[in-house]
Amino acid sequence: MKIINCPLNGQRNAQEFVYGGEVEPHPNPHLVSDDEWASYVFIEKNLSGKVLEWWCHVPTAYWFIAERDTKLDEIFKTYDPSKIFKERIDFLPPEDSSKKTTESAVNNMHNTDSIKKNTTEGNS
Amino acid sequence: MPSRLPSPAGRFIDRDKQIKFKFEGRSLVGYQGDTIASALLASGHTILSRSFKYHRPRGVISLSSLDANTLMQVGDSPNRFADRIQIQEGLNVSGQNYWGSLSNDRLSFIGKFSKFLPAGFYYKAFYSPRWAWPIWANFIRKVAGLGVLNPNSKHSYYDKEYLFYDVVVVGAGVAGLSAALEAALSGADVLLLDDEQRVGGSLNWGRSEPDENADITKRDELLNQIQQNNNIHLLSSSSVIGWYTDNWLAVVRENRLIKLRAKSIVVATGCWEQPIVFRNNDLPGVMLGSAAQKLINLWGVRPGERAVIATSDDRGYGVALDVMKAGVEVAAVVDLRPEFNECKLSLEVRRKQIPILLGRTPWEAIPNRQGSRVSKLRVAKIVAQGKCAPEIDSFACDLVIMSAGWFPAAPIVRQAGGKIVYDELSGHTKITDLPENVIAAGGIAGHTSLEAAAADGSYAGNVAAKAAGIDNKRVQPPQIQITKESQMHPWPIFDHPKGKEFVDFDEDLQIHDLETALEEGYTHIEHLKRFTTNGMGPSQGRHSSLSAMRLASRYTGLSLDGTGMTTARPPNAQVTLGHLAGRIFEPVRYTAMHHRHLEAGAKMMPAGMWLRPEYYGSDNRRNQMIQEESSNVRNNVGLIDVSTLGGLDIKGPDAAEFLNRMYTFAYLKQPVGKARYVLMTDIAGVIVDDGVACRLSENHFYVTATTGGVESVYRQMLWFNAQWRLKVDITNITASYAGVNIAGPKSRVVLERLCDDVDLTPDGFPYMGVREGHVAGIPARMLRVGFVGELGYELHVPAHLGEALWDVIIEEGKEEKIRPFGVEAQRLLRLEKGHIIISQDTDGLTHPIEADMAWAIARKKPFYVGLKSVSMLEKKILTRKLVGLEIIETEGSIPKECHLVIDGSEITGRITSIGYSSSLEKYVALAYVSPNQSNPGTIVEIRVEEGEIIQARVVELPFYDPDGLRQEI
Amino acid sequence: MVFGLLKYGLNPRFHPKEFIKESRDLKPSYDVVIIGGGGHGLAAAYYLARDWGITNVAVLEKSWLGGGNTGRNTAIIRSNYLTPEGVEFYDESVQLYKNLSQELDYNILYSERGHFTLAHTDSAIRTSRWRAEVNKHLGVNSEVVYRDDLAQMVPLLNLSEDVRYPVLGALYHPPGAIARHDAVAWGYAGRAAELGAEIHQNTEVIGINVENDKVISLETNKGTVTCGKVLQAVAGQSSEVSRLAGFDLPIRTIPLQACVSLPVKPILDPIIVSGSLHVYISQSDRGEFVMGGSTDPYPRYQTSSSLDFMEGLMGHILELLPFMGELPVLRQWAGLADMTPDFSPVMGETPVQNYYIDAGWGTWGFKATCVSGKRMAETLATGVTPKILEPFALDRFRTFDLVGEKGAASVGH
Amino acid sequence: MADVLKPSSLIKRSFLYRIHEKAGGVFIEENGFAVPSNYGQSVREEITLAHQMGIADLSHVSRTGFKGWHAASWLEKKNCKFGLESNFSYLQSTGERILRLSPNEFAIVGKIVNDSDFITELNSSLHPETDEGVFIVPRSDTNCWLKVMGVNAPSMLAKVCAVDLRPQIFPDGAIAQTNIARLNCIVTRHDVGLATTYDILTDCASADYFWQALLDAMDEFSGGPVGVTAVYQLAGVG
Ligand SMILES: Cc1cc2nc3c(=O)[nH]c(=O)nc-3n(C[C@H](O)[C@H](O)[C@H](O)COP(=O)(O)OP(=O)(O)OC[C@H]3O[C@@H](n4cnc5c(N)ncnc54)[C@H](O)[C@@H]3O)c2cc1C
Ligand SMILES: NC(=O)c1ccc[n+]([C@@H]2O[C@H](COP(=O)([O-])OP(=O)(O)OC[C@H]3O[C@@H](n4cnc5c(N)ncnc54)[C@H](O)[C@@H]3O)[C@@H](O)[C@H]2O)c1
Ligand SMILES: Cc1cc2nc3c(=O)[nH]c(=O)nc-3n(C[C@H](O)[C@H](O)[C@H](O)COP(=O)(O)O)c2cc1C
Ligand SMILES: [Zn+2]
Repeated sequence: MKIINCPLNGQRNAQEFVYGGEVEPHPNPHLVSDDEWASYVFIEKNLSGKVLEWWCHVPTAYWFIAERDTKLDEIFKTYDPSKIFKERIDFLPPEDSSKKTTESAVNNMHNTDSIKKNTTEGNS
Repeated sequence: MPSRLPSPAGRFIDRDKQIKFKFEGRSLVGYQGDTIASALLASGHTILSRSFKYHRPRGVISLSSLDANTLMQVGDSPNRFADRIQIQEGLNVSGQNYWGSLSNDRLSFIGKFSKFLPAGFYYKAFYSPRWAWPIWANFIRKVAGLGVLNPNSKHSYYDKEYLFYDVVVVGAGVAGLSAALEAALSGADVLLLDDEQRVGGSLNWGRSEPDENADITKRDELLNQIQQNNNIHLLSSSSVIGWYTDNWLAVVRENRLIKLRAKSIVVATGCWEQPIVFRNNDLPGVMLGSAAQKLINLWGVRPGERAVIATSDDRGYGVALDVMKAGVEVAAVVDLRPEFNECKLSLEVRRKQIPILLGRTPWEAIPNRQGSRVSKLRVAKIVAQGKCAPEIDSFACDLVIMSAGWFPAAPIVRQAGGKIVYDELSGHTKITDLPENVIAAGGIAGHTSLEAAAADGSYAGNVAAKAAGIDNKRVQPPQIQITKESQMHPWPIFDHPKGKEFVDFDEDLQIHDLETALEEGYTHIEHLKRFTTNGMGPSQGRHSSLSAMRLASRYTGLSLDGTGMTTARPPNAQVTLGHLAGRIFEPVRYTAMHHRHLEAGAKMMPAGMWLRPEYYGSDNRRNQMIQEESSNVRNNVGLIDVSTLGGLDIKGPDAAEFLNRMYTFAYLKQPVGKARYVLMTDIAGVIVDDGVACRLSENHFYVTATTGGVESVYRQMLWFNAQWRLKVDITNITASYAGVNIAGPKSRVVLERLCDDVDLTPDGFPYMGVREGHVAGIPARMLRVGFVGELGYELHVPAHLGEALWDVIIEEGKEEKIRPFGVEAQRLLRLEKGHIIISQDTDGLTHPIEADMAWAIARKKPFYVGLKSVSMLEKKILTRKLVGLEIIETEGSIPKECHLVIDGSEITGRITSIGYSSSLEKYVALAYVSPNQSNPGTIVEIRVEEGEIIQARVVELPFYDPDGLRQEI
Repeated sequence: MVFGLLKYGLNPRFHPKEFIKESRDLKPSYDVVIIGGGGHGLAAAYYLARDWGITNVAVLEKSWLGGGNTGRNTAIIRSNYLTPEGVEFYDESVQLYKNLSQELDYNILYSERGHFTLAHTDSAIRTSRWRAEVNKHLGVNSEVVYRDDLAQMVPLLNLSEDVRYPVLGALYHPPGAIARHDAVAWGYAGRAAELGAEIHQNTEVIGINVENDKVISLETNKGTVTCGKVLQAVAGQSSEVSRLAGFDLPIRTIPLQACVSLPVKPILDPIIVSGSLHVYISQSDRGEFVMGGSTDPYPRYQTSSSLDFMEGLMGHILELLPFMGELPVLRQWAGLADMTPDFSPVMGETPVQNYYIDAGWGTWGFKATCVSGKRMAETLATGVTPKILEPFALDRFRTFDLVGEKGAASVGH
Repeated sequence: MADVLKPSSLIKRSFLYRIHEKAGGVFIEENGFAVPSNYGQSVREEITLAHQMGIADLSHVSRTGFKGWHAASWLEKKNCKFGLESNFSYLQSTGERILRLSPNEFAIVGKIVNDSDFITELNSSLHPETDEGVFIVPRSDTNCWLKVMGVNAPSMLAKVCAVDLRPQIFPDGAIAQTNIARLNCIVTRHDVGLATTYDILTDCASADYFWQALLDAMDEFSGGPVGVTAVYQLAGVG
């Protein structure tokens, strides 16, 4: 059975975890078109290769993020979501969207170099 | 005829312990340590089974397990490998797959038609005319299968265990023993596993020197060192059935499945000896060299009286020495190699003046008159690949020993990613592509001498320790020496004009079958396998894959490597459903009042992981009980256990904001001390859960969720907030609280007797109010909510006080005729009120508009999870709508839930909930109908059982007490 | 015909003719290129030729034909779906299957067994009734049966109330059947080739050239081919291949495993499925039990076997059929299911002109092989999506017009 | 017989009291609960059992939990002592243990005898209005508390738990939040006297199921239930 390195609990059998889907920034519904929203809801990247995804360690209800290769089924890294989701996110309509929106999280996500430095090294 | 050898022959048997067992109804005796197969051979039984397709008699071939020829019925257990199961007192063994008797199988006539039944024949026949096929299918089905499952057999006790080691060594032959020792000396915690009853591998039975004790002495020396080493744990009779991701090994040991996690693994499983493919090579009495040696050395069985030994390597000469030692006359050694290879063993055989025939092969085995055993072997000269000269030597014999070389026993390494690579010139194999923490050692890695295998084992033990993270210095790997004695014969396949040269014994496949398939275009090795079923039987190609590859490779002109092997899949050894299931862990959750329900005669039903009372009373009075329970709530007071409802504490400065995002309603301005309905949609706008949110303080909400939904609601909440980062804390406190709903016009009276720190007056504690107080001294969160539409209170108390709470309410409510009610009565009561049950009145696509719940959506807030989807769905033309129906007086059938609403030939909806309302004296229902049918007053048609049509009228909801007077008193 | 076999026996020099044809070199251009030599792709090639006379067709298969899910599935065929769209569609397939052996002159060993979907909760009973009613409405034979009936019909079933999830009843679907999965692929391949289609194994599509939203040509490991129309039927690889054409799909690729026992004498005739316990089981004509369960817990492009799958599956099977504890397992394996959010396929047009898709078959697409092959052939040949396929258009995920099969499909084969 | 204590005569009830009654439990009152003092065997016999393979229900002993982004600093202010390492249990000078479950979550389990006011006081000293970022977790109700004891405990647990709990790997104080027999559990190694001991906190609603599953697993080691008197003596507090 696959071993997953939980950032909180260490190496555990995959059976202790549930998969939570691809990490994809939740768009601000006020800022996207209907088609973009529908695609957020239903369309999957479903990459064969390296992906970023959500996992939850069930006994501790702890969500974290894993970098995994779906073709090799190898997990390279796991880390706390705060590495990507650093600040509060609000979904405000355009008038008062001077406040932070998902954009910052999106930027964080693409800026993966900054992630790499602070991560729990997963097993490979 | 085989027979038992005198003492001391037989290293595995204890002649002091006789064991009686039954075979085909007759009593037999064997010794402790005998397998079924060895005990049968010792008592002269040579036919062990009937072949799958042609019902040919079969005896032992390999005695190394997974040998389809030894499959037997052992008690209620079908398809047991008789060469692996040890006899026990009273064991009841019988043959399989025959009609008549094992020695005289009336179905063996099928073999006569084998020419007409080439591989895949069923694809070409039987289907025309179409009506005939079911008849044929029925016949084929009747003759299919081997053993018998007894439908009445109980399943025995199986369990499981998890083990962890630095290094696991699989296979305890010379390589495995050496590897375990070296790894342990390096400081690793080592587990050494072997599937035989005693460790030693081929050292237990092989002969690598003229000195018959050389191998066993080596074994004893190694074992001695191992036993002195505390770092090595040794398990015999333990088969590795599969390698799984991240070095997770499954091991079967007696009735236990061991799941092993190893930092590194040494696979030292040795090799499988390969048969020679010639006519009638499946006759009882024809066996592999290792099988003969095992019979003699392990079980003290003389495998026959007069033998011909056909070999393509030097080990065959060792076999010859062993059989001679056992008193078998050796008629000849037939060496497939063209030249004599001088080695200690062959010289010894020559010294004993045994005729040695070079460059020859068995050409045809001739059965005795009964067809039950070989009586003669015809030997021919090899003139080209697979071709023989016409002149023949004949030898009378009752034993033919064959060996075409040794092939890696590699399923484990192949499951771990390893590949077998062939050197077609030398006939040599090696393993490549293994991950760093899986090491193949010894025979499997191509080491053919004992010394080399031992040295390779030590090296592997060392590497494995290193791979397990134990620092040590590496020794050098021994060089693989390719010598003549190690050659695997390149083409031990001899096509006979009359056929019956078996490639696959399990599936009764002959050379001709594979050739036909190749000619028909099934040339890819995977097609060849599937079309012919070669390698798909119980032995999974141990003895047949290589021949199939050779035949395919000759046909296509590709190399063996280019031809490739079919995928290696678990299990690699016998494992039953019982082993895999083990103890069946099905957790069940009981509420604090569970036993009170049982005592009150409740019929329990599963609800998620919980059990809940469906109703109280006996099966045959179900409906009556449900009606009585519900009318008691309407008229007096009822008590229902609602502990299974999900409970979530949402706390912190952003608690209200968080609820505002998770649920469709508005919570920012919800007053403290008030409860409010919650409805959750997912991002697609589909209704997924509901409940109530109680604001206990500015920053603290207590939210209920459905019994089945709470785990996923909780997980979703955590997931969303892992992204949103609101200042909120979410705790699932479902199990911490036991809960009851005391409902009915007299509920206040009862509660007043028990509670003195909360003002229970209608103004002091109004509808949808929330209070914290004590009931009979028990601290309680009290909610005035009305799911069932009567005056009522939900009381949530610490779980360990739940049973006491129940007891005291039942006691204090006696005067008011309180009685418990179950889930069914509650469903009926809420139906009268038109409240939906998520997942009963909604399905995987229901959005709030269809469910007529637009009222539960706050329109002004900027966000909730399903907002965008719901508003997009709202813009679409509605296709269905949930409405209330009352069934118009019927004499006959009553619709059931999920009977369809029909409009002409169209399905426009379905009933989702229905029940007889004794308050309203009619059947009422919730149903989806098309929007144009949804106006009150519309008559709709429902089709019930047998196609009968029932009429119903659309009515306003709720059915009962539309102004909500009763719940608000 | 039984007499067909005589030629093998009576004439020692008889050499069968090549049925699965060796592939030649790729031509530079085809009218239709089908990506994926699974059942669906091969069936489409066959019907293109048979129904529409289109034979300048190449089926490109990256590995060996039928080696994808077609070669890995548990071969359950039925039409007792929940939605009218679904029922109509799968029923057309069942009707085609019934005559397929004769049609292809190749025995696919189609065998009607009866199919029971067990219900362990009243919500499952409700769903069963819903399905039965919709089925009957469309002329498909299904009915809800209860414990007493079950005791008669499947006496082997453990109907005790002392188990964690007692059986309350079942949806009984008499036409439920199994067939020899490989034979379906081979039969279609052989006949398609006979009619002129080319089948190229070991030919992988690695690039798709699209100009002005229209497909022009395909890149393969054996060179470029230009094409009129393209049908993508690659199941587990759907997202990867569609990405080559420039669009994403509502699909997750998740392994689905199955296993088979050693053969025993026939004892279980019908196909038994339990959604709550995640199992389905049937006994083949060879006497083996073919068993499967739910998909793996997480997506991946890898068909390795897992032990936890076997442990979970067997635990549940023994709850239903306790006498099977002593039965040995022969082999386990896995395939790659292409799962959609609404448990229904995606068929028809795509954002790329002349590029058609047949995907989203998840755990249930073997039974659809005939109908999807036939109807996709029609779609390609006429350029018009037939009515029966309309509900399954890719566009439904833009317009929120999902097909509601989810409720009935937790372990739906 | 009049003074025989019956668990149902008290309002606080362990989820396992019927099982204890059936197993012949002789009850004493502790912390408002009826607790099996022994199961009809002598204390000596039960101590021997506990050294080999025993299981005890300590669900009556107080426990609580705190979590939140300021939980650690708040607990420190309340004089709780613990280190930075999560999944480790820290012994307090007063005898309670603080289980650090994550950087922001703590479970606190009381002493098995003379259960002090420590936990009650801690609970009541939390003021939700002013103590921002600290939230109470009602551990004493969410979880039942079982002690699995004896030299065979690791082997028994190896039959139901996929985490390596062998003493040489899993030292005193170590915590595993994992699955046992398919239930979520918090397992802490807290040896009692010389007996290798694992404290298991798990879902109280599944206590019945869990207890039976463990008894089944310990059958091959001849394990069985142990009353609190034996546990007290082992702990040297009896
Ligand atoms: C274990 C299991 C059990 C199942 N049980 C059932 C069942 O009982 N009943 C049922 O109806 N369905 C069942 N299914 C589902 C069913 O098997 C599939 O839906 C169906 O076989 C899909 O057929 P296909 O032809 O679309 O795909 P496949 O048979 O998978 O064929 C797709 C082909 O495309 C090829 N390909 C992929 N990428 C490329 C490329 N780039 N270039 C060229 N070729 C490519 C692949 O190699 C493959 O051969 C089961 C599936 C599995 C895995
Ligand atoms: N003299 C002879 O007749 C003869 C025959 C064969 C091998 N040999 C010698 O033995 C050497 C090879 O020794 P080795 O140690 O590599 O192999 P080995 O065959 O001696 O030992 C392999 C062991 O692995 C066990 N095994 C196989 N699969 C297993 C599984 N799935 N689970 C558990 N156990 C399993 C086998 O039962 C066997 O005991 C060769 O180099 C050769 O010299 C000699
Ligand atoms: C319905 C069905 C029945 C099967 N029966 C057998 C069988 O009797 N023996 C066998 O070895 N494999 C059997 N298999 C499994 C195949 O050998 C093989 O594992 C499967 O096609 C997947 O291919 P792979 O293992 O090469 O990846 C069966 C597969 C299916 C789909
Ligand atoms: Zn499935």
